[in-house]
Amino acid sequence: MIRSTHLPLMVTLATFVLAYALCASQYPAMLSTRVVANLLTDNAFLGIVAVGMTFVILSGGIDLSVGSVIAFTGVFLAVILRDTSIHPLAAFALVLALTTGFGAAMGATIHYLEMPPFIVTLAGMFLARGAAYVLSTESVPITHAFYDTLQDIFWKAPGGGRFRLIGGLMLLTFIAGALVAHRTRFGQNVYALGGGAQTARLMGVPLASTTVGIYAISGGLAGLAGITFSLYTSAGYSLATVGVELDAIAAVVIGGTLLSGGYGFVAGTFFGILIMGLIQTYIVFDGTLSSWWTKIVIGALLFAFILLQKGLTWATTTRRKRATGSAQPS
Amino acid sequence: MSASTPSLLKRITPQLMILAVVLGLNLLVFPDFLDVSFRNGRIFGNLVDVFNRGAPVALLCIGMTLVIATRGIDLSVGAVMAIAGATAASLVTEGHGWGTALIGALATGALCGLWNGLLVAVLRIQPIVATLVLMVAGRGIAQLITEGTILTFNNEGLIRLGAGTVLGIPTPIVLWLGLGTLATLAVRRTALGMLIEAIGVNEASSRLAGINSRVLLICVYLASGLCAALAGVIVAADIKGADANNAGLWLELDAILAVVIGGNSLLGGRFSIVASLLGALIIQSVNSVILLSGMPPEFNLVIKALLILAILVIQSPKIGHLIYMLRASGPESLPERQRPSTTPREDAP
Amino acid sequence: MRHRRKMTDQPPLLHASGISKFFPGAVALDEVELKLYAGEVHALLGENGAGKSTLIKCLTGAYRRDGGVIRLAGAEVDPRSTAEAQGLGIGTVYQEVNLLPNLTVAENLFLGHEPTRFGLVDRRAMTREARAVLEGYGLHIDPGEPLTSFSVAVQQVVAIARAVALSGRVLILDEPTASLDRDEVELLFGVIRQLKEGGLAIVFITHFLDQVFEISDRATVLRNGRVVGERLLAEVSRHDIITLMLGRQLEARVAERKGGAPGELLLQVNDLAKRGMIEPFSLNLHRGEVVGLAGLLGSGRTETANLLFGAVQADQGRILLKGREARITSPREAIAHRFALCPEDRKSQGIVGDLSVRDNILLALQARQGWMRPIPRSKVNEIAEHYVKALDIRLASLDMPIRLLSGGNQQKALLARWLATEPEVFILDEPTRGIDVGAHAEIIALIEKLRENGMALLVASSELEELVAYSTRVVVLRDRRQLRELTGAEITAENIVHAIADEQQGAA
Amino acid sequence: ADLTVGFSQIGSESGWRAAETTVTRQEAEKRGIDLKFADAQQKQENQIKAIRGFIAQGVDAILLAPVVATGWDEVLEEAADAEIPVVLLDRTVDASDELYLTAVTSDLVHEGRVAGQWLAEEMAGQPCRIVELQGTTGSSPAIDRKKGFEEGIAGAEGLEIVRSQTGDFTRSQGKVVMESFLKAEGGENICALYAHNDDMAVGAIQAIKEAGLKPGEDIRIVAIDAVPDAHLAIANGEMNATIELTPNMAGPALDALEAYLADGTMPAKWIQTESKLYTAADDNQAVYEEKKGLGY
Ligand SMILES: Nc1ncnc2c1ncn2[C@@H]1O[C@H](COP(=O)(O)OP(=O)(O)OP(=O)(O)O)[C@@H](O)[C@H]1O
Ligand SMILES: Nc1ncnc2c1ncn2[C@@H]1O[C@H](COP(=O)(O)OP(=O)(O)OP(=O)(O)O)[C@@H](O)[C@H]1O
Ligand SMILES: [Mg+2]
Ligand SMILES: [Mg+2]
Repeated sequence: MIRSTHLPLMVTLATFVLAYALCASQYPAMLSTRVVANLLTDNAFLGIVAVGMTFVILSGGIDLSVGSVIAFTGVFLAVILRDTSIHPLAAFALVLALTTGFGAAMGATIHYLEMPPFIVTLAGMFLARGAAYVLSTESVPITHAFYDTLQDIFWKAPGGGRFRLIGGLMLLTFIAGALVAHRTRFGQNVYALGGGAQTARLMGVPLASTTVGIYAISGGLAGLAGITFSLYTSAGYSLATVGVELDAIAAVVIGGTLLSGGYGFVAGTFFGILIMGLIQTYIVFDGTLSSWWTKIVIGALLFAFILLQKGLTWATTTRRKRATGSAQPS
Repeated sequence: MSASTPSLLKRITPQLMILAVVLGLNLLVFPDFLDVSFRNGRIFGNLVDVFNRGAPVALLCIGMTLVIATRGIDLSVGAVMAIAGATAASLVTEGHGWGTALIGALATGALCGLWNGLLVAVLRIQPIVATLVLMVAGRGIAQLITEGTILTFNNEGLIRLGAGTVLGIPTPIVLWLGLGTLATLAVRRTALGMLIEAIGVNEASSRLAGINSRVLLICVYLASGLCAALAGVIVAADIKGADANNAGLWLELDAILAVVIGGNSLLGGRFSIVASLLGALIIQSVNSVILLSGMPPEFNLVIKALLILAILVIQSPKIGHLIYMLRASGPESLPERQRPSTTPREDAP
Repeated sequence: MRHRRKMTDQPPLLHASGISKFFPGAVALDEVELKLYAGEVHALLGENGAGKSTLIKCLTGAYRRDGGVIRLAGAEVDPRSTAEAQGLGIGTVYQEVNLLPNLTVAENLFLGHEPTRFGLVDRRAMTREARAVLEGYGLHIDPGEPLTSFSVAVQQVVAIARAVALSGRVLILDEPTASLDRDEVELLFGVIRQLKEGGLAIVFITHFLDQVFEISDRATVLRNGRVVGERLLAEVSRHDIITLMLGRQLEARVAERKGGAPGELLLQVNDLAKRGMIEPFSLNLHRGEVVGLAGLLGSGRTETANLLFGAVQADQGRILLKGREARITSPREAIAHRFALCPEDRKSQGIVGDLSVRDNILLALQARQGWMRPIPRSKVNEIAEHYVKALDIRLASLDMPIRLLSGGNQQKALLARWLATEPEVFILDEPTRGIDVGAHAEIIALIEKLRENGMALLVASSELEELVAYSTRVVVLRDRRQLRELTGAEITAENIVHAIADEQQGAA
Repeated sequence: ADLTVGFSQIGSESGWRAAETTVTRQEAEKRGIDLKFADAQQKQENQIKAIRGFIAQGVDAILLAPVVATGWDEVLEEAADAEIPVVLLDRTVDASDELYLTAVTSDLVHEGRVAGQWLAEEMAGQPCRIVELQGTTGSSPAIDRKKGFEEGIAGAEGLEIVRSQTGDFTRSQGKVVMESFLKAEGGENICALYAHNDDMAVGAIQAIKEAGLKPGEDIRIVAIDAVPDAHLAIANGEMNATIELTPNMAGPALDALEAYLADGTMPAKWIQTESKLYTAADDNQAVYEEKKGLGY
């Protein structure tokens, strides 16, 4: 059943399909499996972190620390795998616990000290990147055999596209994220928080555990994205993924989630990620844009998407309002 | 509406205290910190540097305070700085005078602000997204103007704006103090401040009460654009060149931080420009501690993060409340029953 | 009767004693005692700001109380959050609708106790059950739609249904009927009676004394945060209760006939309309006239008011002001033409919560003067203090944020805001919603006085008695259409009801 | 048909980088090569995306100016798989050298060493308190140029780095940090400044002037890159030395590529560009005029 509430999702999906068709009509090579596989592989870490960001934004918050947490995770893994003989899986568990705890701590600060998320996570952003610097300023390669094993897992599609493990991991994260958001009590509480914290409190939503949980998820997924990124680059680098939080926010917003909280879908974020990836692929295929025009075009496309979404939503909601104008008790 | 002096003083006490503590830290790592001498026709010293180097963020946070008071945010100010600097530089290298360059830069800043304002007030796009567009594209526009190079210039008039002095005081200090005073007077001696606060708290109510919220919102973003443009000119003049790639990079975050350290709520409403300016000084003092301490640069961010975290935690309403409670239960405490037991936020229906 | 006395012999189901609550500069509750018995409806009465809502919030963990003990079925309990209170079987409808606009009706209804299957929320079952529950309240709506697609009344019913579902032992209703129509009130009372039979203890807060006497067994009366009495309602009169609440007699006002001839013609509205919202609407308004807008919920009264004030833009029709065409496309322009509108939804459209009471009162006047000409401080204080006194607004200080005032006092402050602009055409949308009996009488008197001074008023209200009391003419609306006009002696509650009902029959 | 070459550039974070882009475009044009340009905005992930995009497009060769040394194995393997030769510009990578055709780079450590040795010679045994303006923390030029400089002055008695802080490779940070150095140490106690790039040095020169000292005389200044403004400063006597990092990496790279594609000539694995030292002895004014048009 398609409901009016699913509208933004439909809009995003339609936008993506339309944009892809346009790109493909100009560069037929964009239809190759390589491009499809690249969209998944290259955006895997961004997708994973955007799932966490979706939760945060649905609750009306924001998490600026994720880019730094990804960098920290990479450096941490690289350093620990270089300096100790610990198995990567154990290191993964350790770093996930660390980043989840970091997120939870930020959530607790936000809730108990009543500080705005923007600022708390901004401090978190400085802190995580600072910690990465302290661990190592140089980029540290990861040479563990287990990494090679993981990296060699891929399915080579006809046409040369390689569907890699991390792309699959992203898809799994999205599925899990969607389940948690739409089919659990915690997910309902997240939406409730986004609808209005005070009202949610009066309705009996446990604000503390929900807030802490949301930021813990975001932190944990940033950790997972960090692991993904380290698999992607086989290295840890403290200057990596600067500004990724803004990319993630943009993807979430393009995916139809309202920054003010309460409205949106995890699946929408998936298409938001794909749209952003598509923009970049298109620019590479074009190959004539100078550095500055690249920035301007990205900004302009971002604006175009927002405008398109705004227009479609506006057009359909005014119609809907008229249609259901008189829902009266009988 | 127009805050009287004692209430203003009460409002900015926490910021003053924190500033004093951070300056104290500076003194700790560098005992001659407070020395001010007169050299080369200008006052000279670390304290002067704090005021001078704090100028860009201070200028930005004047506009940012107003934007945040309307429950908005302006992420584009860093990019606008770059655009304005590039405009000024390209105008003087084309042979125009510094006055034209300044006006040109301010006009571009105003244009950027107008663009943001239209997106927010007319198209009703959420501020953070609306200004993200210009944040992403703006630096590209600036580079388009300079063609990716650092556009250097020798126009004495323009350089004086960034590196010159007025009566021995570096021009940037004069500019931000002047503009800060002007802005404070403009919002507090007129009804502007209250009207801005009103649309920040409840725009629907304000519109029904007859406030032209659309125009006011546009004006606020316009002001932010102008402040950013001025900051951009100063930064360019300071290094005698427009560095489109780096001018104002990530400075929007510092400006927002300054506003929050100034005790203003990101949810809009009551605001104080003076407190924000103190916030900018606090941030610059933190930077100064880092520079003077001589620690290796890889610790810069950790130190900054921890100091800022400490400042914010101290300022958090919850902690303030706790301190109030502790003091209340001290020897000369109020009678048991008069203790407030909820912070205002909890009491919102 | 004997039945009830016997009940009192049992220990109370919920016994709160010595409940105190202090706010900076105010004692909201002072050692309040409340006894609730199983199977009774207990009315909590008091003037605006007496502390009723605060007491409820303290009992249900929304506020931390500063003192006092709560016993539930003999055992001491201390709910620290509303979730805990719900866990104890206390379901609450707080004042103003407290539901989440971004969720669907079903989600609102089941938030926190969603039906699950294999650990996952079972959305299908949720929608199904929600539909069944709401049908029990006479609501035949699609629970999968967002809450905001429905009117305030529907939302209020959803809130009640939610509280009922959560209340195993105690149900608390804080002004649930403020935005309900008579029919829905009847439905609600039916539900309350059923629950009472089932042994629930029910707290009912309202300013409608008729409803109090209709449904409640007992009443506790608060004044200035203290309990001034507990009465069996069967044993007291309406008059006694009012005297107890106000601490003084309410002079019975002589219902003087508002005969005074209307003054010059001020406003002519010709076929003003907006598609999908309101059908063409015409009206002549003279000085010294009060035109009442009557109708059922959703009949379009609020829309008419908003249209006139320019808060929504008309797509057809003209407005003539003193014979000259006036273009009104925004509240600003309306205010410039000396219009004023006191909106229905004071929380989201009226108050500016974080600003001080003083700023709130002066807001419209200042906005009209323009930002360049600030009103001098002394004048500001003079105006604010004048209205605080004239309207008897209860506050700790003019500097306190207006959101901290009780609901009724917020309403008065809003009236003050518009009176300060000295309007010629004053549109009031539900001016007495949530206002206590004393203030109610005062506001009616105020409307009367404004009319006598030559103001033209347009008042939309769901309270027929009130409309009858002050209107010189009544326009009846239905289905967003102007039906007919009643004048002079025609204006009685029965006639209005008939006007609506007749047409309904005609239409059916 | 014509050759299509993809060029994954780091970004446009500095004047030098812009010049490299300009020169690369010029060199490609000269040879009639269709250059596909992708700006990665300082992000490695964008560079990887760009390379994958080039592969999907089926370009004939790829030029890569890697933002960081690590993390290229996987994508380079994919390129090798698709039989697209990759040439690295201005930095090598930590990957098997079978994965790329050749690397055209300068030696960052060597540059630092030249700077250090120059200063050691200049001081001729006198003690010297040096302040250092580092590049962006964590970037490989910052790390290597620091290392090289320390090696360069290691033998010299009395040469000592007393303060070292990052100036983020930018003029304005260079100026700000230099100001704090001047105050923290006292201008008269600083004998030399070593900056990891010329932009920071140019900013620092202004700070020194504002403090009432003479850059180039009171404080010796050596930096790296040899951007036009540095030549100008040397010509004006405000700076003492700079080491050239040529923006023309693409010329040798494209030569090697063309040779390889024509008849399979394997170039050397490392084509090192010259790190030429410029001092007041050179005709800096002339070099300045020459370089001005390159888009620095
Ligand atoms: N957070 C607060 N700070 C200060 N005073 C408060 C606060 N909350 C409520 N009050 C005051 O407490 C008193 C009781 O308010 P309450 O809302 O309980 O009244 P009420 O009886 O429900 O009135 P109404 O009938 O208008 O709803 C009021 O005078 C109000 O101004
Ligand atoms: N923007 C809108 N567009 C279309 N219909 C609307 C809009 N706003 C409200 N409505 C519908 O118009 C109807 C009339 O609204 P409303 O209930 O406010 O009328 P009313 O007569 O003022 O009733 P009351 O004041 O008693 O609630 C409602 O059914 C509502 O759903
Ligand atoms: Mg109440
Ligand atoms: Mg209404």
